[in-house]
Amino acid sequence: MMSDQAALFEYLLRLGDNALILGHRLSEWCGHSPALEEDLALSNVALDLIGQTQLWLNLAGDVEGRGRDADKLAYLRDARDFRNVLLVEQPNGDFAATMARQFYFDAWHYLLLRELTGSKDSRIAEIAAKGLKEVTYHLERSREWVLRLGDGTEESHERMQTALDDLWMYTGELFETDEVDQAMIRSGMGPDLSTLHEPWLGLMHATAEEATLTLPQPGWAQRGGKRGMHSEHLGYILADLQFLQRAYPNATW
Amino acid sequence: MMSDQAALFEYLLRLGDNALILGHRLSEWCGHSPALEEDLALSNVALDLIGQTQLWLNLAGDVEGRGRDADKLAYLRDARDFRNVLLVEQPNGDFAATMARQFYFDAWHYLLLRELTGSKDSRIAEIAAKGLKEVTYHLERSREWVLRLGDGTEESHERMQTALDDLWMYTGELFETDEVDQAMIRSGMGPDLSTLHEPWLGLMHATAEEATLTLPQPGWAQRGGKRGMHSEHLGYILADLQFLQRAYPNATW
Amino acid sequence: MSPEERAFQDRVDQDIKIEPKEWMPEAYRKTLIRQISQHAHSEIIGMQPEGNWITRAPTLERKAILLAKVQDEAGHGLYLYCAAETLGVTRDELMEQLNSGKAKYSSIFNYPTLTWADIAAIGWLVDGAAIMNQVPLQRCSYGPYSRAMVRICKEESFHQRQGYDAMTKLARGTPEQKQMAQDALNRWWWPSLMMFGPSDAESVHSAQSMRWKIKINTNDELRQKFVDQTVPQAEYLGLTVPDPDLKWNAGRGQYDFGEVNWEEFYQVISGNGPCNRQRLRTRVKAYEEGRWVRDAADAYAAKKGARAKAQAA
Amino acid sequence: MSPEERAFQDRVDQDIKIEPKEWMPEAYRKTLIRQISQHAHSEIIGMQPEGNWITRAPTLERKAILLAKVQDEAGHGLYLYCAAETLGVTRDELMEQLNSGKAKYSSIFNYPTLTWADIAAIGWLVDGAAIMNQVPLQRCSYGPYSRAMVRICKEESFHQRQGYDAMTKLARGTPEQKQMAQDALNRWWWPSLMMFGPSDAESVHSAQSMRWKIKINTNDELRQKFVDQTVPQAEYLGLTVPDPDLKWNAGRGQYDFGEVNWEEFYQVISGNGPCNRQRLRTRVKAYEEGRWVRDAADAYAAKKGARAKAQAA
Repeated sequence: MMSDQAALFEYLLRLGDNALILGHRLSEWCGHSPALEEDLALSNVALDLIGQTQLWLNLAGDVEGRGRDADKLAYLRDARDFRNVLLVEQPNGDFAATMARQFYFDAWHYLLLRELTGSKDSRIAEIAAKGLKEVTYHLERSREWVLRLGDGTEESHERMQTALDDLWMYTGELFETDEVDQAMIRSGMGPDLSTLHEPWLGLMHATAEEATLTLPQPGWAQRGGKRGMHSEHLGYILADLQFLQRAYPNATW
Repeated sequence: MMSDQAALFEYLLRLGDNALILGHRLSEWCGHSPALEEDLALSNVALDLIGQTQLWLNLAGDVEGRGRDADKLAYLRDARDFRNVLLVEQPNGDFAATMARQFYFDAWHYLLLRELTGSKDSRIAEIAAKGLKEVTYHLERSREWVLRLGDGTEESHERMQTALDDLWMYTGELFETDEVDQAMIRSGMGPDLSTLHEPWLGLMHATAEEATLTLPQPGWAQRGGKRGMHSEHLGYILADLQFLQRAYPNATW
Repeated sequence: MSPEERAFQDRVDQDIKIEPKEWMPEAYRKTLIRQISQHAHSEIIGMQPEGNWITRAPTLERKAILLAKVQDEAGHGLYLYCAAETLGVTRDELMEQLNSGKAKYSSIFNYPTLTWADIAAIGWLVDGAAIMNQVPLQRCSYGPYSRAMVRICKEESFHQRQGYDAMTKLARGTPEQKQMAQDALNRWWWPSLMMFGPSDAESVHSAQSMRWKIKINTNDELRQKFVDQTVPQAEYLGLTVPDPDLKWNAGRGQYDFGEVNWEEFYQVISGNGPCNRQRLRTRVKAYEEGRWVRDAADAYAAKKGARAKAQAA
Repeated sequence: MSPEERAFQDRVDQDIKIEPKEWMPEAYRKTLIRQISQHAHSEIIGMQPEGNWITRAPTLERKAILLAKVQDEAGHGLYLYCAAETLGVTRDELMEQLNSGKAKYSSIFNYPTLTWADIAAIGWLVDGAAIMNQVPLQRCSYGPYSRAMVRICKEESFHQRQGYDAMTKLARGTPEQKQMAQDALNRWWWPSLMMFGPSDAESVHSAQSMRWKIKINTNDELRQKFVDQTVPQAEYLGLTVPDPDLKWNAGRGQYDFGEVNWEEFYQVISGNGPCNRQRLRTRVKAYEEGRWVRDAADAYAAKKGARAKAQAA
């Protein structure tokens, strides 16, 4: 069995890596989004996520106790050591795909952080409380866009439906519980992820209905990210993300 | 004034980097091209260019005498130390853009290597002779595609014309002579690049006419690549190209 | 059996190659088309996981080797589509079947290549398994397929050696490289065993295909042969095959090995592998975006032909 | 001068702000629209060279700072388009002018960002020059523009400090970082000086704009001020300003400096900078690809409005 400390380290990497990789994807939009207002809003979300990355990964480094801080963890691990879910590394696609990815994630993220505010580990509870405020707004915003695009024009409806369908298979992983999650449940540090599924589905159904969209049927779930089994996209993200740290190994910036 | 050895080193970097970066761009097509025959053909050209890269950069490393071989030069320099012309780092765009870039480059490359077969430096003459055979075929092929697309369908004609127009401003740099080129001329190692312009233009005009295309007017030339002043595209190429060597600095593969 | 069928089977039994214009049973033709085109599609889709590392190969030599290999796969695809065309189907028809998701391809290409070691592992294991399947097919009854296999096998065994060589470099490299190599073996071992298909007991069509000599060995025979060949190679590299049940059986003179997870196999086959959607979309995108180029080439050829004709007249 | 013009000029002379609904000379309105929208466009196009390094920023903190900065530029664009809209033009009209290549934007954004040091240099030099231009405009005669400038200047000076801080890290860093910093200074110095526009002798409209107080200082005054402020900063960093003619003039109490290459300036202005085409295309692409999203948002708002109305009825 995994030690509690090892499980906690893994768990914090998952939280941090989700924020890091999704923040990276969102930051790719900066300067290319459909309207200035969206450049502002997407950057806001990305900034929140980068901030959360720092908090989670610094804590992860503390827990690990090998002198790695958030930057070292973000910039000097290769893809197999990343622990984000597959959903967040999926390419931006069109604006509908970005919003579908965001809505799926935000809803889960919100439910998770809400639980984590009650973590027995006060460091986790604090970071979660700070994050929860931000994510409440993220969710409001991505939900609003699902409504707008779903119930907007014929084209936007079709694109939004395609996006929901395409990304659906990456949502199952969010609710799976493995030995890391079990350890967190045992120690009262983290929730049983499977209990988030029902409220999450409730929000999905209500939103899809209001948006005149059809939520995909429960089906086979793509998994692996939490264990470092990623899609082929992550490597390219890291090539850009880590270039300077890799190319100038002893520099400070 | 630059020493002859320093000039030769720079000159060889230019030759090697042109081949490296264009080979990289072409290899991006592999598995994505319009037909299997093109996957084969584009890969062939890319393979020739990778081979030429090895020859030029190994020679550059010898001339420099600091123990750098082709791999060290290809994988451990940052963008500002690359010496390829801007043309070859331009994105693939559609197939017409790739073929316009290739035709512009192949025609120049052919004329240059033909001159270099007469270089007083026998090492250069030998590499050029080997390369010339390959590039003769590259030129035949890219010229054929300019004809096919120019005189194909209305859509292909329009795309080919746009591609010729868009990339034209990167061709001027090919014929400019700076102090490195001057040193090569003085020592009888390399040709006066400006003398290649007329035969190059001749081929361009003849091909454009046959292809029912209009060659852009001589105009302002984009320059800088030969001195390491690149476009914003090169950094992203290097992030991918160099990832493994940067991430695992002491490994052999 | 009709007299024609009888005569056909006699020729097959005598190892006389069947050629395109000869009579053959409709089921033989159909089975062959399916088998050859699946093989062709596998070559084409197989370009993607390996192509994924061309721009990131760690040295110029490795880059050239990998690019040449993926190029060979395009070439194999071409030979095989040509072989299939001799049976009365066009490449475009076959491509449409692939693009629409109707046609199958080797399931192993629905796994992602996550590190450079995966490229080595694919060469060593996946090409190794492919060769195991293909070597006997050099002797298959259909002439064009048999001849395509001769060319392909030669190149595949070259790829397999290159893959093993790349793996050797990793296994003898830094601790990180060694770990990368082991990790790749862990992920590609079972999917490689699945490449031989379900156990013969489960396998449909097998008996008839063997009578027709378009299948020469049973799936289980080939799988056993692959394990017996590959396990010592892994040992030589100091890598551990991820199968707790694996052990040498002195009595049989072969390795015993664990049960393949066929549930996973059927999941991946039915579209639920890690990369099924991505692979198909990438293919369709390349095909659709290339349409105007192919159209232009056709239009140009037609114009050129017409001009030549006009000049001749 | 008509009585209206007289009254208008009096108010300007007395430093009373002109507000949107008041009478103003048509030329004043037009000049302001041009000036404000050029400024807005510069903010928008300026997002690209810096945005180019967001995904490659070297630390999480630098990434956050850069992203926030580029976000601020989008915000500045918004304020400024709003200020322009008070003069009777829509944001869409202005965007179309930008996309069609009709409208100008600050020429400096047509240079590429080649290394991370360019990001530092842009903050330090380009924002430094921008502030020099903008601080006096806080006192300009048109109310909405003047108020936008107040907000913008506050943020810009924050950016400038961050840029200088990033440059300091490089200049005090490894030899490679130091070289990167010097190289960036070499490339951005002259384009920064060009940001103040041609010498006043050459500058059209200047006199009238100064009478209207929509231009407060001459180009040459501001350029001099920028040089005087920046040269000591460069010295403090141990970097060399790439101007052989630069030297302290004790008599004037100012620096003498070399002649700007106005030929290059006019080349870049007229479309021949390193990135003009790329910048415009990227902008047009974002705008065009975003159309369906904006349309959907409009359609949704209309439906929602109609439903609310129906419910109220």
